[in-house]
Amino acid sequence: MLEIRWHSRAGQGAVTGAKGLADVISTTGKHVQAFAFYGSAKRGAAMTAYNRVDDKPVLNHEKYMEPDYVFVIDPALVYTSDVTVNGKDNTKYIITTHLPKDELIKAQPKLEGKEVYTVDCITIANETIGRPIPNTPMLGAFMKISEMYDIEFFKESMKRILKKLPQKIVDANMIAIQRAYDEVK
Amino acid sequence: MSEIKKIKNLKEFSTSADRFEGAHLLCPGCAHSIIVREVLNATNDDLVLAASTGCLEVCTAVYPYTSWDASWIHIGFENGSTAVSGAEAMYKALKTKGRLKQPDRNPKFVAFGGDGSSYDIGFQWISGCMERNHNMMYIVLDNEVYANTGGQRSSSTPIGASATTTPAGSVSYGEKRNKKDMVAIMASHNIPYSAQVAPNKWKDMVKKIQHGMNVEGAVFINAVSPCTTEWKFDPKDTMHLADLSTDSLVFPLYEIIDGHELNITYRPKNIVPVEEYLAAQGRFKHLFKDEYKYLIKEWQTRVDANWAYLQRREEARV
Amino acid sequence: MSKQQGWDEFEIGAMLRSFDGKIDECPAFTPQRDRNYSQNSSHVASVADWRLIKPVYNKDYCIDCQFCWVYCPDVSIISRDKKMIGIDMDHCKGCGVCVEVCPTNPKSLLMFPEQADEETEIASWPTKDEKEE
Amino acid sequence: MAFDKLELNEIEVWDGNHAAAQALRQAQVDVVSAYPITPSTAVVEGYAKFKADNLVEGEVVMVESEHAAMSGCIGAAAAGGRVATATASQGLALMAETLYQASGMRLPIVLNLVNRALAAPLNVNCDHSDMYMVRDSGWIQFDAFNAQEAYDLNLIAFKVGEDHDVRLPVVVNQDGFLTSHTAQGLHPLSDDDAYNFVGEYKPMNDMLDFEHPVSHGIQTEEDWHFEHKARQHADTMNIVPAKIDEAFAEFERISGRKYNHIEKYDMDDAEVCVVCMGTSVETAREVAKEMREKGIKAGVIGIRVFRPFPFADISEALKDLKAVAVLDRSAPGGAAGALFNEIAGSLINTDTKVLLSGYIYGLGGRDLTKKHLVDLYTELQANADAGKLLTQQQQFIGVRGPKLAFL
Repeated sequence: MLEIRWHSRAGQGAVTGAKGLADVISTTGKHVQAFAFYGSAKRGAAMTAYNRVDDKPVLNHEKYMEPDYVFVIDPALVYTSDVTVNGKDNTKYIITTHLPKDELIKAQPKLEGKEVYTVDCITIANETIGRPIPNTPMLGAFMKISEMYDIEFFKESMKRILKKLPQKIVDANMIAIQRAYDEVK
Repeated sequence: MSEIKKIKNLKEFSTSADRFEGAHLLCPGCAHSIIVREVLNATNDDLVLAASTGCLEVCTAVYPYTSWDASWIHIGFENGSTAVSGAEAMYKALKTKGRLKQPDRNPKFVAFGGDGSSYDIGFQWISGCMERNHNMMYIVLDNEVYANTGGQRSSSTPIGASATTTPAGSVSYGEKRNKKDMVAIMASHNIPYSAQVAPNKWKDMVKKIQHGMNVEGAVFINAVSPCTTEWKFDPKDTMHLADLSTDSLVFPLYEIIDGHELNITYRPKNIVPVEEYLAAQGRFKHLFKDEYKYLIKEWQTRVDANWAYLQRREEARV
Repeated sequence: MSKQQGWDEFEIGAMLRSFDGKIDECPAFTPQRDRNYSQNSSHVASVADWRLIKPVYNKDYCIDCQFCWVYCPDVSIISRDKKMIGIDMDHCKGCGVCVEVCPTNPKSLLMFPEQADEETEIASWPTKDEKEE
Repeated sequence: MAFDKLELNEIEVWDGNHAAAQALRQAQVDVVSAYPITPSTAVVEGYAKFKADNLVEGEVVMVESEHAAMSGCIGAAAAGGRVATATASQGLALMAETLYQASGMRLPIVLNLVNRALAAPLNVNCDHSDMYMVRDSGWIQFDAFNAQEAYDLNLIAFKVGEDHDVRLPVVVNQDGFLTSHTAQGLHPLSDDDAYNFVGEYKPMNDMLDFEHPVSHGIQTEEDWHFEHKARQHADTMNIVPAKIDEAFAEFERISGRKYNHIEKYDMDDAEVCVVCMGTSVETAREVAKEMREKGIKAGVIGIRVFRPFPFADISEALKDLKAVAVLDRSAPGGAAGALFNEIAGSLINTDTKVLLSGYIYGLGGRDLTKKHLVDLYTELQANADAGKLLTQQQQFIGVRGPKLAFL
């Protein structure tokens, strides 16, 4: 069982990202689950989304999770929420930030000793898609760190999932995914 | 659009084959059934009818008898309007899909409700139906009281009427608030047609019902329905009370087209003083005590002002 | 319909049919006398026992204006071919509206006690009331 | 047919709401009359979007309240066509009056009830208070444990409810958010297979049949009311279960997915068992399997058909067990949990010696964790070993503060 927790703000596309990832993984024969915690809070509020992936049907519906990966797609959340909660020794953190890794860890000591990767998904999204929607770049970074799929296969799959969007936006997302794949450290 | 039934005069009207049956359980002299007959006989089209809970409903479909010769539905107190709007939606869907059993028929969708189910508990439901502009007609049988449950006030009960929940007593003249203007409220939904009608003016009624049934969209009709039991008059005098209500201008007859264009459809030759209308009903009996006579004057002033307002609106052609 | 009928003896749903069998055209085109009413139509029921006083119709004075027909709350005035031909005494509740709206002088409809004899009352029908406007 | 069909993949990743919306599309529902409420809104939004994209031809009536939503459904169903809606929580509470009217009028309507807590305090998350509130409203009630089942049970609901010997409305329950907003891989039927399974709507006593005028929703006084209600109950008890069996069997033939009135997991030799509904059934299955590895003979029973309640299946399945926990996801308000009571009622007057305990859990979306269930099975085994309840009969799990236990 592979488990992923997303930290996001409502409106940044974490749910769409989690469902998109589940969709891609599902085409490879694995069983998936994607869900989120919603409250009545509106756009901008901190929220979490989740993925579970397994070779057998996913029956566990508990919300409690000790994630294998933590995605932080908004740079402020690393300070305002505890992104390490229920973390395991080998949990990998992919964090959106403009800071170098050591400065980030200095600013948030809870990340000390964790396996941390950084990528600036917000800047990538702004520069490619034109809007601060950091969900697809995060998936590009995840492909690099996890080596789950070949990046070309992943991009082709995402094209299918995003097919209802205008071609220009789809193309921009592909560039964003590739940039995050290349830039994550 | 179906052909409008030709009704030149009352003799011709009397050849109508009633689709509302006797041996219903309404009080002797009840105006509800007179209004229902005039409405149903105004058309030869098939009908899909609904009634909200109230006198009409509890008296015309009590197992094992129905008084209705057309499709009819009752659900609850507040939702006769929505019941018929659902049926109308189904008609549209089945028409689109080519699944109507008799595709050549032109059914009209009509819901009835009392002032309780219309002015009060079902207000929101009717507003919804009007706003959605279903191809339907909603008719209030307005007897200004919850007659079905024994005479409690409604928001249609006028000032000074004694109702069981606003009774006249040694220190009270009864209902303190004037009735709300449902026709104006419903017209404000910008529906194609709304009107006030009275059973004594059958020709005006038939004309309005026919017009309403043949416009595309939602139609609201408020019909004055003198209640022998709660207005407290002899059952034989129902039509006399209806005459007094229209000729005193307490219930002026008019129509509003597309939410704004107002036409007065009946101008009494001899306007009857409101006092006569009030005097004919037991529910206003206490107003004739010395201490409450000022209320009768206020009644007249209010009715005059409303009539002047309707005339100004009609003249303005806005 | 029998009062003894059990729970398993009626159709499901809180529903009733107005007619037996199929009707070929809208009932608005079929006079009541030609309709195949079901036992669940109130048409086949009677409310005659509600009546304390009854209308008696004197056709000698009737002008077939049809006021009584249009204003009858109980669908009890029988009109055919624009002529008033009588009263449906199964459905008449004796409210007296028909008498009040009758415009002739003397009236062609008058109320009498339920037990009154129709022929006797018609024989002694009042004459023209000069005081009426 | 003037609308377009959809080519679906063998596996689609849908959440429960979208799965339900797809089922409504494939059933070619004629009228959807609805009012949005979290977490059920996406069912109706989905259908409306299908209509906007010419994938269905039905009418979407967006009314002004949930009461009006069901009122519109009743009018539409009486007119003679396939009708569906969706709601949750307070929306269901507002609609409650009309639910009794729909069932009493014997009108088949499918209601997607996306289970959510009832205020106060206001809460948008899952519990089963809404499902319980209308348990005696005369509707058939199915319960889905995941999105696939929400899809399947919608199709089955039309088939069962519209049967002329049944003619009853059907609630399809799914857990708010836990199912409705959780995307999983599903195996949908093709549009043709789904529609052929549900079948063409066959009208009965339809108001739009002008050759047979009918009065619906008539009044019955004390002389007839009891007979009508007795008929409805008798049909629900005598006819509906077999019709459900038939629909389940036919659905298995076309989909390979087998449904039962109660869903038994590892029950053959079980000594302790958890009975519950919704997504908890699946979590409990996973935990039960883990308990087996620890030597506890654990099983799970999920209630698939909540109404008509499967009394005989329950008493047969539980009679030889040692200890059973019944989980109720609703505030009991001064009683044992409703499911606990139903289960107890199924066992009374049998000679079973099974120990029954009730657990209140998960209110307002409170997580039911695997740890909770491990503890619960451990407690059941202790009861079984002791041959008596070692705890009070009713316990609250997952609530903060001092332990709550009653009865």
